[in-house]
Amino acid sequence: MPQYFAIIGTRDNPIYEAEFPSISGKNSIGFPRDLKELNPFILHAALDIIEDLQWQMNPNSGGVTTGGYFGTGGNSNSNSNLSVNNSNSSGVGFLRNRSNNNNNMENCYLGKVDHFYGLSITAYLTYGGMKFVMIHGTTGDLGGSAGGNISGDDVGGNASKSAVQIDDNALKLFYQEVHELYIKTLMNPFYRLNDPITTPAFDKRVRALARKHIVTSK
Amino acid sequence: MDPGRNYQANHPLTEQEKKQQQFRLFQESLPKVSQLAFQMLLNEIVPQAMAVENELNDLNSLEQTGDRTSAVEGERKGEGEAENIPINDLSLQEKEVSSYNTNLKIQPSHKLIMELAELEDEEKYNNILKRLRNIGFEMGKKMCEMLVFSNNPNLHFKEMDLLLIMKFICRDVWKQLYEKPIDNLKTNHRGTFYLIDYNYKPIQAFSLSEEAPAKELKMVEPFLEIPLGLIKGVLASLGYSPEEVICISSFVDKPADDRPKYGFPKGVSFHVQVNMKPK
Amino acid sequence: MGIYSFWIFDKHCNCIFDREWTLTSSSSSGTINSKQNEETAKLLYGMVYSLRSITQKLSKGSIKNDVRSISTGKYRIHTYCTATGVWFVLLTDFKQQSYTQVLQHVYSHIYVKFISNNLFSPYDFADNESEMRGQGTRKITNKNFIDSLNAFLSPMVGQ
Amino acid sequence: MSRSRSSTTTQSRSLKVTGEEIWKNKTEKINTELFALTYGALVAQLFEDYDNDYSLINERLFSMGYNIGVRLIEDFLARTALPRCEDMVRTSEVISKCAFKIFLNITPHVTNWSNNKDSFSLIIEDNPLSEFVELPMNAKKQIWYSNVLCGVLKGALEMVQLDCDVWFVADILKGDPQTELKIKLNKILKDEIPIGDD
Repeated sequence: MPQYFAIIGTRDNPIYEAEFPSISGKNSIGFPRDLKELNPFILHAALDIIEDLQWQMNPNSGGVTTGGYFGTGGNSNSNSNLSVNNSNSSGVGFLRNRSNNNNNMENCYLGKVDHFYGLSITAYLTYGGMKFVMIHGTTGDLGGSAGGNISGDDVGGNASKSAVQIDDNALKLFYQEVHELYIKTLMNPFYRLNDPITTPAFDKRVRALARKHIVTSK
Repeated sequence: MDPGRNYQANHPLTEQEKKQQQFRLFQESLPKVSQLAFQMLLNEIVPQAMAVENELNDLNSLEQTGDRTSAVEGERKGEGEAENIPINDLSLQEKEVSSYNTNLKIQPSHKLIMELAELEDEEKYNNILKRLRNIGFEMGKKMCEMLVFSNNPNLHFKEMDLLLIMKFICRDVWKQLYEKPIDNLKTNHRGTFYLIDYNYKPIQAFSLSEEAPAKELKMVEPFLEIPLGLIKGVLASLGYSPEEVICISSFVDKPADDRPKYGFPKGVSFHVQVNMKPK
Repeated sequence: MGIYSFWIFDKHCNCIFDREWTLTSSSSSGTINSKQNEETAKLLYGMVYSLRSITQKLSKGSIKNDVRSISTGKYRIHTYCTATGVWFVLLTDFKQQSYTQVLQHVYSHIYVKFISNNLFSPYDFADNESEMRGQGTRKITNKNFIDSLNAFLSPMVGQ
Repeated sequence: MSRSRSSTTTQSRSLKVTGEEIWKNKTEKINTELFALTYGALVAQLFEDYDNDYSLINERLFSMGYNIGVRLIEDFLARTALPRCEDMVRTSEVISKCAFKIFLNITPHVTNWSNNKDSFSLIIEDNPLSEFVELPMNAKKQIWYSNVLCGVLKGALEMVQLDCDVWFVADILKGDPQTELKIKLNKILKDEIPIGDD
């Protein structure tokens, strides 16, 4: 199933976007054309939800002026789609597998935050206030909108068809390792916060991580 | 995999201790360089900031008179600028002598520091301090991202408020850079903090030849801009924008007993003010 | 009376520091960078300089063969010469054979810390040509240097 | 340290041992990442100050290194108690096996000797200064990011009477296959003789 992945800056500006087509047989299937244009809008809808999640999870930090971005909140509260406290991920990052003793990592992963016509949207929030968001599409059985036209009545309620299933653990690994790659980019003295990330090396590595953790060939 | 299973027989480590130990082992495994090399680099930024200001002024003044290159050439006493020799043509490398090796006019650090301390031109002085503070700011921002990312067990993001961030600076940030934590943190719990370091490491060997305590304090002032910028950088990376944070430094007397006989005569207090207007 | 006096010479043949102890009883007695010692400094430098160049010539130029100490009837001169041309010289009685350890400590823990790593202090005490080849008069007057040197050497005065 | 005449291999082995021993037991250490971040913040600031005039930035980094080198050499000699090097081969050994090890915990590889043995190259593998660094495109042609190292070597060598030229010829950050720095001896500086003795 194809994914659309984006890193959103602290001022809600996308600094990196990529689409991971799913591979079935020889050809790779991406998002149907009209859905592609929808992605940015779906993304923004999800951002508002993430923002609410952010303050809801950490009300006291919000009180202090802009407060820290620390809406990451613990994984203890009741919000169901928050991730469960997971075991150490085995990702060997550039910072010498920092991510394997990650007691803070999992509370950045927000899991599935929204769904839209069978598309699931998951998100990951860094303490620096960056948002990693992914729209998980399905190929064939894409609810009512598979045929490319979104019929009017579907727009209101979300499609009754079951949304795409999300493998939390695999996704968390992907998000954490992309987070590590992002930190490495941030450490570059010539990179300024919220600059678009255009280095081919970054793109290549993110796609490799996507292949490793998420894209399941059908 | 539940990490708690393999407790040692005699005294089982609590979860927190286990994480501390794991974090410590991880920190020890990281590649290291010499602290002195770091300190010499950090300190040399200050005299060079003075040299940069001088050079930029020379260039600007000549810019008005239109022949900027001659200023630079003059300084290099007219030896040929190394044109861009194709790197892959190895044979040429042998003859390539770098343009700045032989006769660059290099001012020694102590003279630049004296010049900076005696600078009357307020605007130039503030330019230099701003440059130093900005370097500290960038260091603080990036360092914070990295330290936080290396998930130090005693960092809890759930209740990360200002006081906890200040403790993070006093303990983790200071220890990473200066091998010792801040000696004393005071606060009025309304956004005002005093971070007191009685022996700010980079300046402990500084002393003038003649008995001139006031002069020494003036000369050391620019060296405090980098840590001030660093504090603002850490706060900025954790959500407190620079406009809301005021950082100034002042000197404090050292407690009588702990005075290492030959350190810098005064301790340093970093005063941090975060204005707390509710959003 | 273990130690009589301590001298530092730089690569410009200048004496940049001298400390003389007069009374065995009080180790803080004596002079620092005193005018009367300027002549003695030149003589001392000349002696060490010529003996060093002779030993180097005798050992066919290999610099490994360096002068360690020179004994006269009344005292012994201990020298520690660094690759950067700084000489640490100690005049002592005959009780102790070698002061190399002591001079090396002065170099690494006092000179390096309060002169080389001290950005307020010059690392080269000759400001221009006219202060080279033994004509310079600048001295180390850095309080931290002098205090820590006294704390380290003075106890050895009375031994 | 007895200085019996021994073949150069044992001598250079003992340099290696000295370097490692001093690094392990007599050196206060700091994380390389912080060292790289500090240097990075400085260089980024210079890019701004000099409005990307890369030749001036190279010079500024060189001058900074020189001022560090002339002082750092004293600490190096105090801790290693090494005498002056009698030739450039010995110098290259001391620099790569001792100096770089004690200060940056790396051991660059010595190669590309000139036939009269007065110049050689240092191949630096894991350069601690350039961790995380991606040079902006327009800087890649002219900037020598780690030029401070050339200054440090120039300053330190000058203090031990070796007037050398030190410059970069290749840098991985520019896309070159390796980071290579060249050291060439111009002349051995004579020790000063007291006035009246010549």
